[in-house]
Amino acid sequence: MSGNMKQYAFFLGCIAPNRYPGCEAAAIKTSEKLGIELLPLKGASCCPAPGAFGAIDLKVWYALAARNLVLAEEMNMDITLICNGCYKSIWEVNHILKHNDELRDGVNEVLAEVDMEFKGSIDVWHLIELYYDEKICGVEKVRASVTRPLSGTKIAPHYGCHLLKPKKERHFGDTENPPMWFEELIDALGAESVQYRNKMQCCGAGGGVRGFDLTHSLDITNEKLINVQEVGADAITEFCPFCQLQYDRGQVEIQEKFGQAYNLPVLHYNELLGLAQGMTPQELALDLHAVDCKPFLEKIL
Amino acid sequence: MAETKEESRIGVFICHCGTNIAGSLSIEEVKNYAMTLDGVIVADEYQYMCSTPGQSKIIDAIKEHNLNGIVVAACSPRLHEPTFRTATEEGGLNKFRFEMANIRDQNSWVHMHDWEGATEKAKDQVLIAVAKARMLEDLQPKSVPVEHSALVLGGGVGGMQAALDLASAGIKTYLVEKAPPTVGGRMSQLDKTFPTLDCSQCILTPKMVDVGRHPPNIELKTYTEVEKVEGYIGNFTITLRKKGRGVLDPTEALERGIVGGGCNGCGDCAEVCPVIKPNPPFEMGMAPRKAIYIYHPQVMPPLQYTIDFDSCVKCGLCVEACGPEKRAIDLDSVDTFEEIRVGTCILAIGYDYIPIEQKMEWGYKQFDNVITGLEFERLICASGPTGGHLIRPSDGQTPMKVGFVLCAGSRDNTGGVNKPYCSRFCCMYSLKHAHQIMEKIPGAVPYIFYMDIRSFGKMYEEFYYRIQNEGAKFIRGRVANILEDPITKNLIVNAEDTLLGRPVSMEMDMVVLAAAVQPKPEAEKIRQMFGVSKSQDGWLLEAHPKLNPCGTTTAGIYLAGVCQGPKDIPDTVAQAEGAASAASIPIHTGEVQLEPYFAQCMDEICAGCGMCLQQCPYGALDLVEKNGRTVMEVTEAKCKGCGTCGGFCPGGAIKMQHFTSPQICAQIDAFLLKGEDN
Amino acid sequence: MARVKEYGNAELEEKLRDTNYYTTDSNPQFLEDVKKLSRTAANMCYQCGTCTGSCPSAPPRSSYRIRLFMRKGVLGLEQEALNDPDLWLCTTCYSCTDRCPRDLAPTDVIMAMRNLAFKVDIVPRNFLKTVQLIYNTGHGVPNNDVNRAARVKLGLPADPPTTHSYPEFIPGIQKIMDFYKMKENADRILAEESK
Amino acid sequence: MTDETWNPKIIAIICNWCSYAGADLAGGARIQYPPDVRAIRVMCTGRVDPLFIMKAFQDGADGMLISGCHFGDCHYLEGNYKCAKRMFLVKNLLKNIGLDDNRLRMTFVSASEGAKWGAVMEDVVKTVKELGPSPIKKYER
Repeated sequence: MSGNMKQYAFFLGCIAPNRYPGCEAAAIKTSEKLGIELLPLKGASCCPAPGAFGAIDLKVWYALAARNLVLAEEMNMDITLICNGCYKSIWEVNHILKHNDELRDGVNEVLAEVDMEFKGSIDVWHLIELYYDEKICGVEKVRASVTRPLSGTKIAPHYGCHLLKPKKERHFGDTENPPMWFEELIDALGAESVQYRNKMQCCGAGGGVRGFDLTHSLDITNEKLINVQEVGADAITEFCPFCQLQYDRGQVEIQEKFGQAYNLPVLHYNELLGLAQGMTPQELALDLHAVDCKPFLEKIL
Repeated sequence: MAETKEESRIGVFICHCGTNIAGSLSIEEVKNYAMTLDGVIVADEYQYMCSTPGQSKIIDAIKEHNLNGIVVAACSPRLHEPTFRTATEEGGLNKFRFEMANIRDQNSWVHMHDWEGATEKAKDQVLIAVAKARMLEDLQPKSVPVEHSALVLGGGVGGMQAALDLASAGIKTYLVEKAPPTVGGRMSQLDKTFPTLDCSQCILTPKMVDVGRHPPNIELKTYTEVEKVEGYIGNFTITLRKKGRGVLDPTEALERGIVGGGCNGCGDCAEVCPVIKPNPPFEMGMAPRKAIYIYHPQVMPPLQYTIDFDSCVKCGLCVEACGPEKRAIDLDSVDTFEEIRVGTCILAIGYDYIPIEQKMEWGYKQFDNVITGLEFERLICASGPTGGHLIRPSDGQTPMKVGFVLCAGSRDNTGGVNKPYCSRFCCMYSLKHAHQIMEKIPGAVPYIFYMDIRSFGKMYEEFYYRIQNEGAKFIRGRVANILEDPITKNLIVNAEDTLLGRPVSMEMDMVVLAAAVQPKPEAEKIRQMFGVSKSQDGWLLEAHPKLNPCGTTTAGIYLAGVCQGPKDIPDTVAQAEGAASAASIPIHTGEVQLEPYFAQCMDEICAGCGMCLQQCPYGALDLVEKNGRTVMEVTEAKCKGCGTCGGFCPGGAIKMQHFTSPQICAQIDAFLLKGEDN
Repeated sequence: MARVKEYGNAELEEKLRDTNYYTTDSNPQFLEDVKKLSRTAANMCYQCGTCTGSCPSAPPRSSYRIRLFMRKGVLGLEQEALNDPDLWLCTTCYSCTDRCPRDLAPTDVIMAMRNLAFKVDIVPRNFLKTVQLIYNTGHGVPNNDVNRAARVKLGLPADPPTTHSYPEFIPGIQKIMDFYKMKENADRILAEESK
Repeated sequence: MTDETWNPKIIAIICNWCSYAGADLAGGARIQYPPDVRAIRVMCTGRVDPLFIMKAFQDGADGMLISGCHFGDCHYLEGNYKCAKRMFLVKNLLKNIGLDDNRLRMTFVSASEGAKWGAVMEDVVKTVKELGPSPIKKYER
């Protein structure tokens, strides 16, 4: 344990550890270089998925998310996570239960069955939020950690939805005046962030739509891809493995269903940061990506 | 213990108010209860106590039973206290021998489903009122003379109309305008007015000229703010701050001994002035303005230049250009102060637009071709920055497809905006804009995105027919967002056509936002100076929304125009005339009666400590020598009857007439002890 | 007008079906339930359409109109709302919620209606599959062998330190879900469907 | 636990210009609230003598409400400030003599806040009901 490290319970979720392990590996390694130590949150489960699972029974959604929160409360440690979907479940349930006695009592009634109690003693952060926060890390520290600048690449940022919206229940401000803080973090890696039409639009995966009606879901994704391709981006980056899955595997599915090909590599910000800090594609398991990252890697390696 | 000097003979009268009261509580029970109370001689009830037969009951009972106190249990004293006081007086009693129990507004209406609870409460309310009535004393209202002059604050169309009416009624009127060095207000910025399509300036200028011509009855004070307000109805003393304008008019020049000097409006000064800034207030920043300027060509007082000292660099070129004869420019001019005395005041301080850029989804200030309705007025106005040619700010091209976003910020509960009200004139001016586009640009099509078209005024709905017939397209749906094509600078307007049930995504050359209106920021300070309340949304509060829409709860202060709530020009002018009429009544009557709720010092108890002096916000209290002792003395003319001194006096030496400590204690005891002795 | 025509011909009955709105079609409790679950004043919708105009799921690709769901909520048209497959097309992006001038949360209204639909066994298969997966593994997207191999190569444990590595936590999750009979209902609905 | 059948005795002293008008507005808007509060009208909360409050509690009041204009809105410029200052004093006094100072409340309700008046009524009655009958009553018997 190093003295200056800020420690957080690292909530993994599902898609990062079970589909894109590079995100998990990169998050741990890159954060360490930024003074943030991610400790395993043992026994955590699915957040559970806000759209697909909350759609069926919000009460179970509150309770299962609360269970994950209690695990961190028992560690007496704030949670950090790398997925927008997880952020909605974990951050929002924490926020709601802290402020709504009726729901909190309901949840604690269930948790009592498994000898747990939600106390509301910790906070929840998205890792990208910590990176941008001057008090924790800040853009300059990110910039300083770069050993292999991603110069000459044009990268399209995707903010996703649940970290920023609904704005009245978040603390990131107006999403209509498109935020630019993610761009700052991308530019800090030596890459050039690019603007494209309808940047703040959804990737199309959420709310269980990907499972319910894949074609519909992909059509939304395709609209985003058209807008991204229009401005000549070399890659898309995001901070949500579910968006990543939708863009990455989605491109294969779009090619199958609509016959349109983009070959746009999709990288989680932590994967990009890993590359910029000198990690190899092998250390990031980029070969698990459905879209070949090579053209992009050739530009920087 | 306070002794009642005379035997109490109280009459209690309970009003059914139709079913308003009788439908929610038992009148019978309350009446029977009243009869059991000490001092109550008679208790009666009636369908409508405020009606003539109802009042007759009171008058007759006073005579028949030789009553010396009246209690009416009915609506709010704020509504009918004057009515029943008059009845009490007609019965031969002093009118302050009356007390009211509010069993409607504060009982039957708010406990509609609790018969027993409401009945119990009504009984207690009568009990409390009777307790006070037993302690009431004869009081004489105080008459004070009224200054034969009035103040109108705000030089827009409402303020001008009010001032003209007052002046025509023979009242000396001070018309004070704060910001621009002219009267005219918002209306002077408009091009045409709906639904008649009159040219705004054309119908406004005669009024401006009249305001200028009306001396000696109208004293026009532009570029002037209210600094301080003292006094009360009939006798307000207002301190005005005249801001240093930097330019002397001929009269001012003469006062300084410059014969034949002063500004003649030649404009030589502006020609040489090196400072060029956007003209924000009048041209919405779309045209340049020098540091020495005329607000607009029709200004009143006429052709009067003003220096904007915020941008003036004091280079002195204008002084040189003005020359040694006129010597009109004084770069060192400072604010001057003046006190005026008036009998009544009318506030007509107008409104502002919300900063619509807060609604970022519509892209105002992000996208060149998104403008506001007021900017549209300037762009389509022949005297505006483009000479009346409507052009796109991005490239000067003529727009052929123009979108209008209605309810841009109005009827919006979201945080940050929070303007839940309808701004009331945007529908109509947007229709007018649509007409102007079709009239001036052949082939151009306006698209009006609306939720409801509120064309409620005379000939308004007909105007809506006309615009629809002329070819404007109406899309029933609120605009979700606007995106800009970065190359053409065209705008993509996204909404749902809710009648079609289909989303629309339309490319427009220009979009006009009908931004919501809101109270001026300075309204808060002004209303506090004049003692006027505000409604929940910040507009100044009228005394009664229906029965006293021009008055306020502070006697002698009246409201006109949008400062009281959004309204269009006809309504503003109508309210201004109403306010002028109301404000002239006390002046023509020549005197007003003040309620005699004055503080009185009971010299024998007063210790002369003087601590009450700091409590009084009006400086009405002084320490004086009386019979070899230092005691406090009240100047009745200054006392407004709040009772703050009486609430504080450690010795209980201050008697607040009509709200005496024994009276209030009797009310408390009556309820808590229910007649049992403590 | 008689709502049932009794022409004795199913095709005609359907073709000439009375599609008027009758107040008896309304279930006022539906609006109350929606309000409670969504924690938003759904009754305050004034049908401006800002939500649909903001919706990435509506415009070019479907008949989904979030405004209509708000309307059906207001009118208590429970059956119409819950049986409409469009109910499941919301991606929960919250754009409508951000722009609603009445400060409502249409997204949460959709979520509430989905909850109510599940109570009457209306739910797409994929949602139930997620339930089963979480019940059995703690994860909606569980690990697989290809991924395990990749993890090991990265120097990570083959299974993440979640319920995958600590299966002793799974009974707790199951208890929570059983408390609300969620798995039971999911199994039953899937079984009935496959019959 | 609150006794559902017990009706607390609560006295409100309210100013004519703001709170009384606000209470009238609540009536006009038919905002329903519990009927336990009895109002006494004064022109300004500045009129409220601490002795009135002590008198009421001595007589067995279970709660008291003083309600006036918002700061800056006083019809008499600053009567509400003066009253609010006195309330600190009285609350201290109540605490020192063993009465829960939550039995005394000062609120600010403007003439346009009918809904707020209803909420204040609900809340005052709820608070006093939770506190139960005034202990002073016990000594009387």
